[in-house]
Amino acid sequence: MVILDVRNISTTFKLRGTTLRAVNDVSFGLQKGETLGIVGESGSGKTVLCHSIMQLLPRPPADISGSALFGLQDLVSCSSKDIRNIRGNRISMVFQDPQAAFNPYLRICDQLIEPLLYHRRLSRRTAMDKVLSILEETGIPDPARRCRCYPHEFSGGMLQRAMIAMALITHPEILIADEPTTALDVTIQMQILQLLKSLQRQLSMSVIFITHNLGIVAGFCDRVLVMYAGQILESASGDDLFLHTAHPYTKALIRSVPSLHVNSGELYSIEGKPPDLTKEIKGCPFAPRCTYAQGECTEEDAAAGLVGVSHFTSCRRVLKGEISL
Amino acid sequence: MNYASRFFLLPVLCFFLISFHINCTSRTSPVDSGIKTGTLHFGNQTEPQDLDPQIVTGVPEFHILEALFEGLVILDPRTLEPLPGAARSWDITSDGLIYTFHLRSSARWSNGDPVKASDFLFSFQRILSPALGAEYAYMLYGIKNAREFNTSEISDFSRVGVSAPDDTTLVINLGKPVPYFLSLVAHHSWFPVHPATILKHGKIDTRGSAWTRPGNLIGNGPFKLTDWEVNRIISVEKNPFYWDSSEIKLSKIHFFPLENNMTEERAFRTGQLHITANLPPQKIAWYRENRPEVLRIDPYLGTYYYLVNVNKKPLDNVNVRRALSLAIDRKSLTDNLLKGGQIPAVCFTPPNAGGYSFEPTVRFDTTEARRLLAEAGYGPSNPFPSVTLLYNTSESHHLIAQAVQQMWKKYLGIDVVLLNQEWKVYLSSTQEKNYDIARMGWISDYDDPNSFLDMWVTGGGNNRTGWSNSAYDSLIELASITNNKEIRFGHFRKAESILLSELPVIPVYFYTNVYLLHPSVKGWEPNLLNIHNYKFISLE
Amino acid sequence: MKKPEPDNIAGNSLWKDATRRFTANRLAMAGLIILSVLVILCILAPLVAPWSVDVQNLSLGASAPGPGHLLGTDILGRDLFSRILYGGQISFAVGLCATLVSVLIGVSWGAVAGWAGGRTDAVMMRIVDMAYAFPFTIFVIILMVFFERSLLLLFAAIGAVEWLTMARIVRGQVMSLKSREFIDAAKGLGLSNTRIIIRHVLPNIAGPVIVYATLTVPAVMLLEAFLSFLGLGVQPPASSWGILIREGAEAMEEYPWLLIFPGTVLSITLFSLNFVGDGLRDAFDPRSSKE
Amino acid sequence: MITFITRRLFFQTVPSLFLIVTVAFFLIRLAPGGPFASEKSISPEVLKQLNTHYGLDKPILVQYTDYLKNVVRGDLGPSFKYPGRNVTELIAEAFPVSLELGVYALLFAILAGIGAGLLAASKPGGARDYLSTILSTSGICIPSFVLGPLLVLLFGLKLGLVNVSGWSSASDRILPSLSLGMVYVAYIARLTRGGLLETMVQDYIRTARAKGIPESTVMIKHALRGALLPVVSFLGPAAAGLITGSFVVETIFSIPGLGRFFVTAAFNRDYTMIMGTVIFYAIVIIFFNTLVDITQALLDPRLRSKLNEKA
Repeated sequence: MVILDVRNISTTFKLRGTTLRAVNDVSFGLQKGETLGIVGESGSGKTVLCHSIMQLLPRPPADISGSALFGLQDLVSCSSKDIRNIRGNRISMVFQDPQAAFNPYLRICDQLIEPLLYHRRLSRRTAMDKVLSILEETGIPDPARRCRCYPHEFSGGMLQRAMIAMALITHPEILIADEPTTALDVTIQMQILQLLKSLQRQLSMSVIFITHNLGIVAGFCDRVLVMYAGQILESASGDDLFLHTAHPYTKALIRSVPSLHVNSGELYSIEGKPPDLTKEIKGCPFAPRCTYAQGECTEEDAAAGLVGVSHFTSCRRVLKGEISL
Repeated sequence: MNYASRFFLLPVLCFFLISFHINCTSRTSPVDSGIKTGTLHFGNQTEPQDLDPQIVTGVPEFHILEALFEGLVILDPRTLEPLPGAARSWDITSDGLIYTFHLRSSARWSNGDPVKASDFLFSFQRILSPALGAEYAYMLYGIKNAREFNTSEISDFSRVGVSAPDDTTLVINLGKPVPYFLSLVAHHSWFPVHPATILKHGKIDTRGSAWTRPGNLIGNGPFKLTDWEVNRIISVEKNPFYWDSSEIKLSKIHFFPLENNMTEERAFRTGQLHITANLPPQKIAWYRENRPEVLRIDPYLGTYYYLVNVNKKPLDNVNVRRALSLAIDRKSLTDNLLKGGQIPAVCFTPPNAGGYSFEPTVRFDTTEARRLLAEAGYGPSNPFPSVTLLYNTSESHHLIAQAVQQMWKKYLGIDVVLLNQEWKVYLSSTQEKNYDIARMGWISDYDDPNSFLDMWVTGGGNNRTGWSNSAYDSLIELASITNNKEIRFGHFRKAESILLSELPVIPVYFYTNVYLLHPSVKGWEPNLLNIHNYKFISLE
Repeated sequence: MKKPEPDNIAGNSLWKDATRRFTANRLAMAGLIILSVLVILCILAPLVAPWSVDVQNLSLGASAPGPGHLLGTDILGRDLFSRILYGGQISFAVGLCATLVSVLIGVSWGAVAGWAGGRTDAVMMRIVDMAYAFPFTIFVIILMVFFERSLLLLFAAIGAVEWLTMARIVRGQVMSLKSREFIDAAKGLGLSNTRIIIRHVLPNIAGPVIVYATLTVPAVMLLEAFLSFLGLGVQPPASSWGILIREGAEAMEEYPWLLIFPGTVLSITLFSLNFVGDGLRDAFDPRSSKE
Repeated sequence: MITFITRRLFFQTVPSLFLIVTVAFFLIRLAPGGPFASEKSISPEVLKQLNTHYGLDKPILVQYTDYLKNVVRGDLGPSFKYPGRNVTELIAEAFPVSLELGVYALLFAILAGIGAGLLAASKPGGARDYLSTILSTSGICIPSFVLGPLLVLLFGLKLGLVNVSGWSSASDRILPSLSLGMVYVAYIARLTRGGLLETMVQDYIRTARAKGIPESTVMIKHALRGALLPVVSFLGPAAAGLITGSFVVETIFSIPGLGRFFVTAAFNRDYTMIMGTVIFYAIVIIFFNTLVDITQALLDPRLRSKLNEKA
């Protein structure tokens, strides 16, 4: 069952005469209980996409078209009051840098308690009990004492746990996790991921997991969108993406993951720069950097098609079967 | 968001509305209620230094002391002729050296004690005591040996020429005749103080004891002190023990220290004051036009003038000084700038000082001015060096200085630099003769030309010009020992003509006293000394 | 909001970038143009002014605006328009120079104190507290009396007073910056303190400093008027806007134009300064730009 | 926190007071014109008597040590200008008035300033932003010696709502507080706006929004606290400035406050009165600065833990 149906989202920023297309006609559906990964380099539009859906971008300068149906409501166009009732209640978010994402001037508990106070209208006392129990669940020792601390007194991993606790405290249907582990140590990363996974199962919620780290995607996501320059280039199940890669960009991304198994001396990196999003892009946005690119890739409109069961790619050459990756 | 800013802005608004509302509930102006209750609301410039008549020096202090004390004589509010005060009558010996005052047996202090002649002796001893440091002690120097006692040359007060043969007789022996003596005696430095009160709060010569506080202060005047809040108000009310209390029409006087004359004017306009001390010059035209009944312009015994440092080149040249004086268009200054009925100075002593008037001598004549300047050797080939015009910080001084600067530039081609100094700096600059030309003003404490002319004698404390003229000195000396009015004035006339031909001082204009007076105040007579005895004043 | 600005990766384009952003800001540009016009008019006063500054007409006195005198005349019958132009010379000079003095002293003092912390900070801020607590009237009187009275000294005196608040603000900013991550990062990289202050701290406090500086200019202009009021500022017949406004305030009921015109000119100047200040801040600090 | 305050009191306040007293004492004596200079010249004998009476004939170092001893004993000496009063008494009478005026003005400046700042920052670049910027900036453009009389003209003379001068009824507080506080409204509004804009782009604001809490709560609870730090550090000098800088307003409205004493004492060369007010103002200022530091620590937990570490 699709609980979030995103259709043709485009987000542009109009800034002093220039127009920047951060997200370009993106559509996807999120199944109940599913973990959807969105992968891409910095600036590929993953974060902007999620913020667009959640109305977290100031409009103007942002201009968002398309729709994101959540139940009967279109998140993109609903009133600010309606979206407020959804945010932190039915759809929660976890952000990248917990040190920055927590308000340094407020105690942890005062920040955690807010969703309950506003969405559940609980009394402070009962809300506080809930805060303590969810902190316990997310693995924070001695929550009664720790939750009276200020963010700067917490370590990064601890804070991210608290952040997850804050997001899940209202038992949302969807959790949007925006690079939740990027700012953390590798060992902590794994703990946080495991925590997320177990909580997801427990609460049977859907997760949109934004990351630039393909390694995480592999084990964690049911389905993956690969974004580049504001567009989805490939969409596949976690396994398909690695085993039946259907876009040169995905391929390049996979190759650039430093691997313990491959002993080739040099690390792979994609040559060139991402395209200038203030200019109109014709054809495949990756074409200028693509080793497989031909004239038609930039001359004609981008293609779109399936190469397997719910395995989408935008590479015309793969679709035509001219190349296999 | 709107909510957020409302959170902060609403209280501000509420505060406004509430406080305005509180105030909107019926108001009658103090002036109107004052008329009913006989309470005079008096704009009195500054907070008084003290209420000790033997220490204070200022005009605002005098306005209050006049209510609290009474001297041997008081001055007629219109003519300034001496009238009986604490003394019911007096005799003067024909040589003018011995004054015998007969005190009223009915005179009482505000606590009921009789006012005795010995109280006056005590008071004179007090003000002349060196340790008190009374700045106005010199007002009593006419008394034989008073100066000597004050400067510690003698220490036995009985040698000073005052005595009290009985409780109601006071004899004052002068060293030499002082024709304006009775005018001096009306000054607050001659006021009696209550010995028992002084001695209760200190010694006879203790400076600044608590005897002047409300509750402590005992006076012999028509009113007694009831309230003194610093920088807020001083209140006095009718003194039932005053010998003439049945004649007193006012029941209370409130003195307000309103330093800013704009504030004072606004207070008058909204009915908070019956009388102001001043009126800002720019307001005069409006009042003249719209409310002439409240505008008062009284002549005042004072001269505004420029001091010239005669030791400095090129001002040591008398022709230069004459040229500078001739090039000032005084009428234009008084008519266009001051607008307060001030009289262009035609001589140094203001007209009718103690009956003395000098013939018009000072003129405005640019041709003559240029001629004299050329005669002094200045012209296109030898340009006049730059001189500085010093004045102390005040709106009117700086306007006048700028206008005079322009006149000298226009008529004489002289460049004058203006120098504006803070009051005390300015005083020390003039005292140390560290100036070229400086603005000055002199307001007399008593009604006699002597006040204006004796300060220019060689080495006089107020003669900060460096000017010295032996003929002038001897004329002033001669006048001081002459009792005959006409002969005396003759000496003064000669002296003043020397002064005006030498011009160590360039007179500019004669002061007037410009203020606002509510029509309900009766008996407020214009006079040269700005003395208004509250005895004669009523509210109707 | 984080906005992708792909071209801004190179750090050395800060100035070029700032210029671009500033010129794109219409209000700031309008402010800058108005300011420039005013400054040029004032500098060219001897050429532009219809009347010489010291021409008086006592019998005319204060006259309302009319054909002969565009903005009317003052109590001495001097042309107000000309006086405003000449007064502007001094107001601008005092405002800009004194502000510069205060910014220079204040920023370096505050940055060093906030950065060094501990004992140094305590000592330096105690000096600021003491200077605050000091009766500045007397300080200025002494300065003005003991030394040759000059405009230069006026700048120094005012600047020396105005830097205190600047120092406190900068110190506060630096202290909170110090606890941010990127400073730790810079320290970790082994950069010297001076280098961190110049490269990382100062650019980050530019915003508050510029804002406060644009507030200091008017404060300085009015302080100059207050000083003149005490007889310690500009000597008549020279004048400044502050003096003109003060003179106008005394006669606001009788001769309102004496207050309105200088007041308007000063207000326009201050508003322009504000817009320019905002523009500058936004130009240097894209994060806080108007969105 | 308590250790912090006591440390501050003993190790910083006392030495800085001592320094202020010393510098002020000698600077004042350097200014030309003595306390007894007057237009009508005083005879040298009287001057000598006066100098002896106030101990001004002693060598300056002796005067200095005498003065210090008296101050430590809490005796600020007699006023030269007002011979019947001593300085402590005058300050005790006038300061509460200045304090009251200053507190009202500060309250007004804080409420109106933060309100205007919030309004401006809520929609930067919008009409409200410009309106509140213009209103608050006009506060800086209009000095108190213009604003005071203007307000009096409007509310006192034209509308007759309040008295034009004095300090007796409650409504007498309104116009002076407005005239005095107006300048600071602009400063606080601009600092608030700047601080808010700076804060509103922080990640934690986005977090707060993502929690779905109302925008006003985001502003007041989450953004304002960080945004107010620069405002708070400005409040120390502002409070001190309001309480010590009320001379003009006190004169215009004829308010019996300390500001008038302070300035007139300087012009009168009333040495003891100047020294008294200097010491007193120094204490007031140090007090407010300490208060600001404490408030800052209360607002910013990171700063607080630093202070605790030090103590």
